[in-house]
Amino acid sequence: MSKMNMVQAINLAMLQEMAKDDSVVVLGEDVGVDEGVFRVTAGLLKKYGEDRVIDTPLAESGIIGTSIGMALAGLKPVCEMQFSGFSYLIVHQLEGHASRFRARSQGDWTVPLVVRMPYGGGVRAMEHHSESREALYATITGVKVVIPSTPRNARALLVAAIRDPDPVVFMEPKHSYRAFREEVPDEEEVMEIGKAEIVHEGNDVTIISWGAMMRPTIKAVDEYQEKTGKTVELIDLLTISPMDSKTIIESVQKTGRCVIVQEAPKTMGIASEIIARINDKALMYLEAPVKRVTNYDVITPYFGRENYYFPNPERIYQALEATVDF
Amino acid sequence: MSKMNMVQAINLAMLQEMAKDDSVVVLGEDVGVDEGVFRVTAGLLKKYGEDRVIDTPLAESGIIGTSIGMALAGLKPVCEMQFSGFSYLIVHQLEGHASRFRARSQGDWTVPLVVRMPYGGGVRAMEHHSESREALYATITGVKVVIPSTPRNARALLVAAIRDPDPVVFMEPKHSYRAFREEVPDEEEVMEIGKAEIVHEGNDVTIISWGAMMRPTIKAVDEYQEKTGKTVELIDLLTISPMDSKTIIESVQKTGRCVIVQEAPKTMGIASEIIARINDKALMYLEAPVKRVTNYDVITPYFGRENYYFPNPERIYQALEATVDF
Amino acid sequence: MPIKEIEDFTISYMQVLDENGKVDKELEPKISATELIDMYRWMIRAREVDQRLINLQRQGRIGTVGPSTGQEAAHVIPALLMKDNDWFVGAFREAGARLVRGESIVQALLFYNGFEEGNKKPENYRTLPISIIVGSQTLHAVGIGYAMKYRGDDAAVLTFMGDGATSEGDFHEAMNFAGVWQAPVVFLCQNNQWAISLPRHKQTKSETIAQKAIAYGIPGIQVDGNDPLAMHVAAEEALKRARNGGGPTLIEAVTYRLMMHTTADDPKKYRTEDEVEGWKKKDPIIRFKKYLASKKIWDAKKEEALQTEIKAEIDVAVKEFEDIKDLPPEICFDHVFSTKPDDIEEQRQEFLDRLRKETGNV
Amino acid sequence: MPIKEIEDFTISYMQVLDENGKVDKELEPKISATELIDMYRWMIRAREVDQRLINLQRQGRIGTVGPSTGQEAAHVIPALLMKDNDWFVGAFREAGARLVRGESIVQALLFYNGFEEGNKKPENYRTLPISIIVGSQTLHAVGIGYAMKYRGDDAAVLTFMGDGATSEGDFHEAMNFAGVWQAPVVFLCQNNQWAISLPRHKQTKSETIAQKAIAYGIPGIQVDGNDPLAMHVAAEEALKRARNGGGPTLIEAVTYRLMMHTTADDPKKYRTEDEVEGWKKKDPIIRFKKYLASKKIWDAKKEEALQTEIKAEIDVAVKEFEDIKDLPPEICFDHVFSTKPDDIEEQRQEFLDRLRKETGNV
Ligand SMILES: Cc1ncc(C[n+]2csc(CCOP(=O)(O)OP(=O)(O)O)c2C)c(N)n1
Ligand SMILES: Cc1ncc(C[n+]2csc(CCOP(=O)(O)OP(=O)(O)O)c2C)c(N)n1
Ligand SMILES: [Mg+2]
Ligand SMILES: [Mg+2]
Repeated sequence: MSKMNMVQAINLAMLQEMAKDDSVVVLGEDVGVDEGVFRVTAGLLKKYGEDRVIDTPLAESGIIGTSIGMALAGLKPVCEMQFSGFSYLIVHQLEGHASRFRARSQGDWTVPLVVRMPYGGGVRAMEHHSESREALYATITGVKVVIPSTPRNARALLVAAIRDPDPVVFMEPKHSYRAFREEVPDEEEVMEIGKAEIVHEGNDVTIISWGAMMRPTIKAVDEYQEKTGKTVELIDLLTISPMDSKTIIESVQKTGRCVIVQEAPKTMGIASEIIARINDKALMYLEAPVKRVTNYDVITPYFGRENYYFPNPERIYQALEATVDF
Repeated sequence: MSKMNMVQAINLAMLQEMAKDDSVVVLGEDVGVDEGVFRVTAGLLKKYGEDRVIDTPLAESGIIGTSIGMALAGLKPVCEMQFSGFSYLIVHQLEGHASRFRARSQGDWTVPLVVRMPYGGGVRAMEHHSESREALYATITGVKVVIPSTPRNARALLVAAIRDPDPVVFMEPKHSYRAFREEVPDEEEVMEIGKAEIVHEGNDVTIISWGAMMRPTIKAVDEYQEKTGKTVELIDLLTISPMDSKTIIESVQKTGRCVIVQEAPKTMGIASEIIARINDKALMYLEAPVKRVTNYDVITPYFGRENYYFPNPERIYQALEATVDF
Repeated sequence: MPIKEIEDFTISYMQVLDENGKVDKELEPKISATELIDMYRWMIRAREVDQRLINLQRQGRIGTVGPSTGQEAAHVIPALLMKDNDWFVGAFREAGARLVRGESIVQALLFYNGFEEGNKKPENYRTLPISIIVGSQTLHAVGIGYAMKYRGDDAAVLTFMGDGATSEGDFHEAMNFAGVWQAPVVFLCQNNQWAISLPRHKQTKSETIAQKAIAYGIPGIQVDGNDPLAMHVAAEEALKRARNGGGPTLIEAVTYRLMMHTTADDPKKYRTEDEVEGWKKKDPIIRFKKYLASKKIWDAKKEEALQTEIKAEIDVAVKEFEDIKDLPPEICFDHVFSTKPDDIEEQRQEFLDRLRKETGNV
Repeated sequence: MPIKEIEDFTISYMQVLDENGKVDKELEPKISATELIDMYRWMIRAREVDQRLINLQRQGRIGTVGPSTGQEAAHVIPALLMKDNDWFVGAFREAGARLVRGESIVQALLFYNGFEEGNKKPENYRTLPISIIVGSQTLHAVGIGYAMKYRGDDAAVLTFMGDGATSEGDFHEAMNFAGVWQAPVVFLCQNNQWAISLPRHKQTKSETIAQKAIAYGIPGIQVDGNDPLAMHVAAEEALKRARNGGGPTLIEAVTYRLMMHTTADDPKKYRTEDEVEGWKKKDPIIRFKKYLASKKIWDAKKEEALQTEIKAEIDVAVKEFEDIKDLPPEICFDHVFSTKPDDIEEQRQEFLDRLRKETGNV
């Protein structure tokens, strides 16, 4: 057991899975010698060699397309998009192939690959290095979309993703890469994909978030509970698609109130889908409209302005207050 | 004024806009000599020549990328994706450039292009020829997404799209291409993008749909009104993004009940976003959960089975009944 | 510009059997009579299945079909040269080759009638389903090739694409990755002169497709794709090179799409009858039949017997296909993921309940 | 395989001024002294701005920067040969060329500090903003080229990309469209040997980038990209060809990224100091200074004056940049669409209300 940040924890997952299973290979731009632009693949090349840790030419569709081929041939490729901002080049291969091979062949062909990609703001880099578009991937049936929020769950979910027989888009909140450390067990730990986590229980309001937004959310929740004496049920979504409706619905049925915190723009986000599901099965329990705290419906601002746009603890706090006091 | 089908009406829009404005050019695969695989571009090449009606090489990213260049240089390209199923190859250019040039340059550069694409089921063709993924495009801030439902509104909206200073994804319900005819005025007609249409007013329930699903919806509504004596407010969304919240909200505030009919799978569809907006501003008016009638969360079935999966008048009727009698 | 030439490339063209069935003795490959007849049989089989599919489509008994009549030498012959463990990564215009690689006629009928059952993996063959997104499958081939190398499996990968496909970015990325990885992949481009209505010269300014290989530092060759012997020589060499660690090859098979693009297409809109007639004279089957006759291993009687046999085989398959009853509507829910999430199971139940109600079959 | 050669291609390499500043008299272009000095000034300007940007980044005064030190000949010289109405469609490693094409140092500073204001269109120039998505901009260049042809505008389009960019599908599609359309586009590939940590030989198996032009039937040439005179000759010829209806050209400028990929990168992880030192000897600025000196049009005094002048100019720009106060946070709401939908206006109001509250500035 040692304290590590998310970069190290993700790295640990790959190191260990590669040790266990020689069908796991890692590929992408600068994942080898350079060990990834965020050093997430540190040590892999040295340990497993060029055949298993592949510095590819600069071509995202090439990376995912060959990964699909590898997966069809029995390998378990873990490929990297350097930033999610460049991952839209792979949409046709995900939509057209990775997600469909199973259905297309009624289970005879499967595509067990993982696409890792850092997403979201907070690194003061250029355009395309800071947006949050998990929703786009969630529109594609047949791929799973996972977003961890802490070193420990990142490690345990990535292990699950690598072992998953289906394609998994694994989105890493780069803002949380080095933001904090957490105890991560040395021995294997696996979390189930498709399950949200109730981080702590509460009765007055449910709050749901995922990825980098968990941190400001926790901050706001702590403050809110402390100041008001109310209890908040905090849910970390973890898997964006397929979504864990059950955990959400049961919580909202209990609290009757819900706030959702999302880094992405307001329109067509995961929050909208959550609200639709609450509408389906818990509408009559609602004592207030579900409140969304999100980015705005603007083109992702360059980093000079981005902090004005992200949800922050103040906005989240106010949303809790408005929802409980509705 | 003459009766025409949607193919002819869309064709009329292009013919007339090209006559008016020599900056309008048409490009895509087989749009010239072949006049489009659905004959939507019939007569254009003969009338306007090879310079303005361009049969491109087989490369979707090439089509959209060069269209962006043309638009930056002052032309108004109307480009075609042969089927929406192949349009996922252009997502990076839409997300990364078409949608962003305006914001990126604070208005100095703009990209007035239209991407036309037939979408949806009903033509008994192979894989990738029948899915409905308007939601994916709606996740991209900065592009408008328009879906007509009849010959007349298709014509008037395409004219608006061509004149629009912003990029427009124009999705044509191929199931409705030749399904019926409608009077379309010879003289220019323009509809405003960003406005939903109240097809007819009603008091007992609001029903919202778009594209090819308008036809089964109308059928179900007629039957329902006739059988029950209730009145249904029928809204044709027409623009998927940016969405006309106002029309929806006012209607639901009046009726207190709402059904949404969507050809796409249930999860992460436009219906979810509509529900989220109703939640924001009309929750307290709701007397029943909003009901979604959608495809299922499966990989778009091959055409042999597709009819089982689309919303049909029976399902829509039942949803109206369940919502009103809730 | 008076400067130093640093590199020199040539592109070659190969034809062994000319349009009149005359063979170039120097180039003629040594193939046993049995094998020659086998080549012919598979080409005829491909042609006959193709024609039947079109007829069935015209009668409304199946959906849209994309025929490959006229291109049999280009796709059937390379498929015949594959070893059992080689991979077939096709596009959509190699129905005949698919039969060679283990797909049944019934499967083809199911596929063209809109049933995923048509895509099930043939037993004992590494044959991927038809790929519709032009060019996209070439990347899968390269990934598979990488995996073979990694596993020390000596299988080669044969992937097909059209002339149109060479314009897609995915084709480029595939060729480039294959070059860098020296992946055991044969890229077989069926240059049939048209991509729907776009003629080859509007597809790309390059004189040949074969020269595109130069961009990736890999060998490329142009072959008369209507010449079964030339296809045999070129494909065999390329497959061997792949299996022996020599890396990828691009073969441009110059051929012609004698029929419509698909049964939904009307080629009269964009090309002349004259052009088609000209190419009919180069038909690979006619040409090869002449060759076999000249070798005295084929005659009219054998031809008739073969035709009868194949037609009967197709009749049986069509009947079998039309007798199929168990294509359950709900199967789509079963293959979204390896295990069914609760929500999808719920939707499946709802779906079944509804169907029971709608069919009165409660 | 004994067969017919049908095509022959050669790729040439051009160098006019060698690494020691010695000129090949036969190839030497006729350039006036004023113009030569201008070339030098712009290269120095590029270098100095680059160095200052890195310093500012190191001091935390701006964000991540991608320097182009060492590549000045490859991008500044072609930019200088553009006519006023020509289009500049860059990637992200041509800061010096951008200055030539109307962008101000203040704009660069704004850009690298995360403000869209840095991308505003320079007056009187057709210069597109920096494009980060590798390879994607080359397609825009081709579309613009098409529009120029269509409009009878004799402008050429100069587009830049790196060696890494040639692997992207978009580059392929752009080259192919440009060939088919004979678009007036010059593709200028700064082959600086690295794409972040990936060395050129792992990027593609082809011996040169120039030979990739063969795949598209367009002219390609490899040039010593650290040789300002060779770049001058090659770019001028290609731009002229474009303007005169001769279609596109691919120029591979062989150069070297002397610095880190960006200030967020540590090149020590993947390359040796020796390699860098070797390339420092080929520095285009040193080489060109020798040439000017040999022509007796440049000396230490002039050099000092120039350095002083440029440093002062940069100082002024930095001060101007740091004095900028009016960068309103809410501006993002104004440029989503040409007109503001109700919902976005509502969000804007909410945003402003919130900021007023948060800053206590009610
Ligand atoms: C990415 C993509 N774009 C468009 C299509 C529609 N389409 C199907 S086949 C075809 C032409 C293909 O031409 P070619 O590659 O030469 O193959 P051929 O049909 O001639 O065998 C087109 C445009 C598609 N299937 N995929
Ligand atoms: C599509 C895309 N993928 C990845 C990146 C991240 N990235 C930025 S620059 C770069 C390397 C570019 O190499 P090259 O084209 O040779 O240009 P250079 O940086 O050497 O000038 C990479 C991988 C990107 N910006 N765009
Ligand atoms: Mg073809
Ligand atoms: Mg480079």
